[in-house]
Amino acid sequence: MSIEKGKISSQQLLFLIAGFVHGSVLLIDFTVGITEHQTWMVILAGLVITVPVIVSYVALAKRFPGMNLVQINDMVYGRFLGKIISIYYIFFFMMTLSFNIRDVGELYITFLMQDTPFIFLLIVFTATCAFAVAKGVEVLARTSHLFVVTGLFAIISTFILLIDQMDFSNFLPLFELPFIKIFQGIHIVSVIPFGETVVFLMIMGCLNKTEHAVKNTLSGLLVGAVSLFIVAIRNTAVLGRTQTIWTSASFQSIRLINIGTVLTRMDFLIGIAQTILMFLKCSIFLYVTVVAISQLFGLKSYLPLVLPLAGIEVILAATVFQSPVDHATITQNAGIIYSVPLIFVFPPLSLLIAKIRGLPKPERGKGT
Amino acid sequence: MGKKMNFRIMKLIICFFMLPVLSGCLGARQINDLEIVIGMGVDKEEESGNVLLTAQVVKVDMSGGGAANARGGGGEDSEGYWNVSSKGKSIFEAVRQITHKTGNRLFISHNQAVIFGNDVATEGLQAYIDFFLRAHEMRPTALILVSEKKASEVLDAKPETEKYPAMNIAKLVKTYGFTSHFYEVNMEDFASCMMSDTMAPLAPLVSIVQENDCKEIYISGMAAFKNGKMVGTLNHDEARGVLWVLGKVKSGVIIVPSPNKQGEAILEIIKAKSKVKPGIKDGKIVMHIEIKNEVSLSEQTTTEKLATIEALEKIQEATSEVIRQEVMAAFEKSKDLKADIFGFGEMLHKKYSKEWKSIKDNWDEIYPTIELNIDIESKIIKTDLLKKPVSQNKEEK
Amino acid sequence: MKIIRYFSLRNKYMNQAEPDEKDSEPISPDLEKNLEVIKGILHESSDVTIHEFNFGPERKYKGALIFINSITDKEEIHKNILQPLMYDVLLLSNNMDMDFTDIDTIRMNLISMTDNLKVTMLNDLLDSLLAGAAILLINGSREALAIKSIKIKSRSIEEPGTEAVVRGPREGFVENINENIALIRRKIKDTDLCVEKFVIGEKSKTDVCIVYLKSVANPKVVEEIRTRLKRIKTESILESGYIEQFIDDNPYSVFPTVSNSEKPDKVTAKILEGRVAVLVDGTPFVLVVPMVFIESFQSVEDYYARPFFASVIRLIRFMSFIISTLGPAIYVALTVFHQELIPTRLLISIAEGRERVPFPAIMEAFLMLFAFDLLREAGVRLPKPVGQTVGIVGAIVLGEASVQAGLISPIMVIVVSATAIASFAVPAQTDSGTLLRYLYLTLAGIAGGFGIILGLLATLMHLASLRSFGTPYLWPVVPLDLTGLKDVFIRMPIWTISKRPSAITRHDSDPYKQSPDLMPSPYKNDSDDSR
Amino acid sequence: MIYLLLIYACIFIINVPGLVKRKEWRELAVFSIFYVIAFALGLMYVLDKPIPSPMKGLQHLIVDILGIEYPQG
Repeated sequence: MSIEKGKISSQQLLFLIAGFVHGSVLLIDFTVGITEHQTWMVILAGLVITVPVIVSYVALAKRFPGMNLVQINDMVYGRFLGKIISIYYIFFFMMTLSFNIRDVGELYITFLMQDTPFIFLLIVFTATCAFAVAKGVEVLARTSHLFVVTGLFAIISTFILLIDQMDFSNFLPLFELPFIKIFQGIHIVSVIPFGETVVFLMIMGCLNKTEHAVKNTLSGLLVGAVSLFIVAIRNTAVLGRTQTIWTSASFQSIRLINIGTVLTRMDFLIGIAQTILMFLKCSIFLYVTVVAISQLFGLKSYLPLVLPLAGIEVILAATVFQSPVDHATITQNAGIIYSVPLIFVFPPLSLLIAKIRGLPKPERGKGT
Repeated sequence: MGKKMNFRIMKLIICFFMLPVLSGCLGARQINDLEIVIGMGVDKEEESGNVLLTAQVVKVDMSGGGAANARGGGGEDSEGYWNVSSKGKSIFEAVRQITHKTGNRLFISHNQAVIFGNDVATEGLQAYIDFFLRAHEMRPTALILVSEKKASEVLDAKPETEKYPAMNIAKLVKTYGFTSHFYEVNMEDFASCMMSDTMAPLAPLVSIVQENDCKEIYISGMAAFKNGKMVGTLNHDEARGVLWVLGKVKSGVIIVPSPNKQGEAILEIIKAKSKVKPGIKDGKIVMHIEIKNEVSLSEQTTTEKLATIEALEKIQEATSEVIRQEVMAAFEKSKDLKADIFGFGEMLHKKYSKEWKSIKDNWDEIYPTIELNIDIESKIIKTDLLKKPVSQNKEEK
Repeated sequence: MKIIRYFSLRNKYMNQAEPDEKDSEPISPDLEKNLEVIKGILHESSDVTIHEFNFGPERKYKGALIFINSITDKEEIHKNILQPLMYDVLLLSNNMDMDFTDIDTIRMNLISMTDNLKVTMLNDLLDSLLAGAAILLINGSREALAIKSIKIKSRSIEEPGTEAVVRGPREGFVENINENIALIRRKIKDTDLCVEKFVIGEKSKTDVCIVYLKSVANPKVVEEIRTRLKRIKTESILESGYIEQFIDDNPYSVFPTVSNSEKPDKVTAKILEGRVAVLVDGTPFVLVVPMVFIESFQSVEDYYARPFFASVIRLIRFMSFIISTLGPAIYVALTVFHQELIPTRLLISIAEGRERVPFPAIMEAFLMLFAFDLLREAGVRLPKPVGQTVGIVGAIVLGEASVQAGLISPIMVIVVSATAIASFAVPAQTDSGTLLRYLYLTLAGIAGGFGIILGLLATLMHLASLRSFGTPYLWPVVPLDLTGLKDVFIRMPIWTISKRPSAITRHDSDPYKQSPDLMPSPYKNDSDDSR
Repeated sequence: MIYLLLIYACIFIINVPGLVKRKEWRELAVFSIFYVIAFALGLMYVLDKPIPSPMKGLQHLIVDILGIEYPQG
């Protein structure tokens, strides 16, 4: 008996995943600091690594139709151990949600609106996400294709506008960086944009038809990955060496658009597109956290928990880091290491155990 | 489930709209309390050694009411701008010091150009450029210029056709294509050149020409920098040599002696492309530079009939020769300035990254030993309206 | 205190049984007694005529005729009721021994009007009397005869005031419900067209009819409307607006989920698409349910004009809705929060314009918007000629004088007048447009561009969750139905739109309304003699 | 301070009457747990008390104790 009654079609799942991965278009700047002009390679490698993992997510969800992650954990790992793993997941959801909300705040604090108080931006943004979550996952799924279209339009239009300033020789010293940096880059990319799709294990429960869920999930992932790839190429081609010194490389390359006296100040429009995409991502994260917690406590509906959790997330986002530098360094080291087991180990493991124990047995299905 | 769901969402909506109202309008800045800065000049005070910053601020005239009469109003009493200046240990401190005079903070997002004084340039720009890259209001597409003497003088020169000097400077630089004796360098280009340890960034050089009582601005060439310090200047021809190599020549005039050596043929550059391929042959660095350009005969002072195939071919060789001289002049100048203004170092780095590790440390010694092999192919594509010159001497008719 | 009284009132009203019969005693055979009772109930109102007469052979039978002369057709009553009773009966051969005390014999042989029914209870008699029937009472019979002879002068069919059209039929609905149904019947001559009648309102007893095509309309929607109409227990229904608010899907939403129109061709087009029309007696405005957000951007004329022009006009309509809601908000956000986005020269001229304006930008915007709404309302309320002058004079004087006096900056006047013009382009959404305009302006004043974005996202989420009688409100765009998209942002040529809107029509009906290959092309007969 | 109280009063009004009317005691209990946590965090933030950031703890755990770390470029 899962909490979420809403049903989403697998095509909507495609757009949800594409919009979700789009959400972190500005975030690959983490890796730009480390893997200067080889970011595009790192993205491809990251994609290749996460594809099998995501296929395992879909297989797990298909094996337990109509059940979200917390219920699956309970069934596979038994009551006690399942609860602990679920709490670990919930911690991951809450932390990543606070990172994303903080990213939106930082985007506005450093680039667009400098002297508004930080906490005010977070409150208003989280309130909107809470409002969207209160409407239910169906509404988010139905409108997700609009978000994906805006995202793609923003990325492709900036790419075209910057073509004449692109100097493709910036890619040239191909394999120059030491392998440890490349490995860290791949690790970051495979966790932040792609690995976070582990949250969809919570949402895949309410798929009405699951026959080509795998195809849709992968194509959604592909759309997200292609847009990240385009942004990486654009940044490296336009900025070349100076890519590493800016806090956000893609934002800086957008500020360089200068065609005629009209199309010069595009950074605000791209900031808007970025906020819209982050809205989708944060709403999905908030929805997932709320459903996971209410499923853990065995509630009938997740609605009462939306606002208190939003309150917690706002304060968490405001206090988790002091500055963008703090944010970048910690996420690049501890942030991605602690989420490795969640993304790469537990889902395939529970799939394996489910296969061995031949779950889901109907009679023993005593999920909460 | 539906009924109370709606009711709860309704309350949620009210709460959502309640939130922002509580916090009032923070971070709002009305247009009137904005000091719109359109040009900045950075100088160094000799005695105290701290930074003298002059900011050209738009003076919104008080007559108000629509832009039409504003222009009229601006004419008679004083210019529409005001050069405010202040001192400080760093640029940011100087920017904030200005608020003692103007009352509200400088709004530097519309800054067209940053002009560095000669003393600041020679001392080294690292210390000064950081603010202009880091400030969130600063556009990376703002232009960088170096003034021969003091930057504040450049901002004071009152232009004839344009209302604000800074706008005038920006227009001068942006329309470099007509003569291509220098090229537009914005903040980001300058920063990327400064970052690479072998490249020598260039910036247009502004000088003031005193002509019958009023001062006029004149871009007299480019200034070359080596790790942030200005090491020398290039005149127009040398600067154009660099442009030929970088392929940034848009248009311009080439004066070539006519085949029979009495008078010249003047050609207009229509299009120019260049391709540079670095090569290392038995330890010696050779730069193959291939320049293709199209020119048109726009004037001739000789009376010779140039519109024949042989004459045109001879002129084409002569143009290639002139271009070669310009490029070699630029190369010679960069050799004695010991500054890699063409960016050969970066090209080598990209192509031969392994050998580059060894060359990189003693690049200053290796750079003069580089050998250029330039092949130029110029084509005369049209001779405009005239086929034959008006005054043709008798024997050749 | 108020809340408790509200709850007690609600409970009393909820569990009230069907309204009990007032005085439902039967009609007595004695004519005099009946007349006394009826006179008592009708308190001798002046427009009720009671005419007693004798009839039948040797005038021995006594009868009485009661009718309200203001709403009935007197000539018809005299010609078709009184005359046969009082005179023609004598022409019959007097040997016919008809028992004139039996109402049926009179109904069968004498009355020549068709629409009559026998009435036995007194309150039915009164109902039909008030509904415009003439009541015939016979001394000695327990039943009375109610003969429908209503005749109310109704307005002639004119061009509707609200929806003027350049091309297309000029006729509009009128107040009389029967004529409205006639207008629809004339356009859909199909046996499938069903008309169901309801009487709503204790006092007003207004006729409400729902009209739909049985083969196409979604039975669940029709059922839903019936239940909602039956649930309305109110005293009076004077205009379709009452019904609209009673059967609304989301009472708390700013956006209308029930569309109304005055043009028969628009309503018939919607009925043919599977929607249900609700006609209310006494108002030319017909409701059509379910409504989709895109409908307010589609005008009837789009389908009569050629596709390219119609598509451009529709895109302009979308643009104008965006300008009308976001115009002032974006201007305020740009000038107050994000000055770096404005090109330099424009920024300088705005600064010059705003030099002498005392208010902050958001106060200035509110003032101008309030003035504009005031002007629009004044223009509508005043009689036609004066209204227009108020509109024009107000706009010019207010705009110019306030700029001269330095209260408002010239650019703000331009922005607000552009918003004003834009808001007229989408008539169906003017009410929600105005509210949204104020909402976004507040958000822009508080959080600038960020506020506007979040406001837009919240509105999108609210719209996406709205449902109008089961159909998602943003139907072709949010649940993304590609065939439906043909007629949304642009209007594809009419021969390509071969399917009915899938979210509205019933699912088991044939989706095609015309054959898909109707591409018009010149007739190429094989004996083509083109040389 | 006033904003904090207003916001949390608003959250209280939105959820609690509905829960009480529908007699969902379990939901009410869980709601009040998180409500108190959120309110406490908000209070600490408004009164500028140092709120320990879990990420700092995690960083300390992973980098110092377990020693897994990428070389700082």
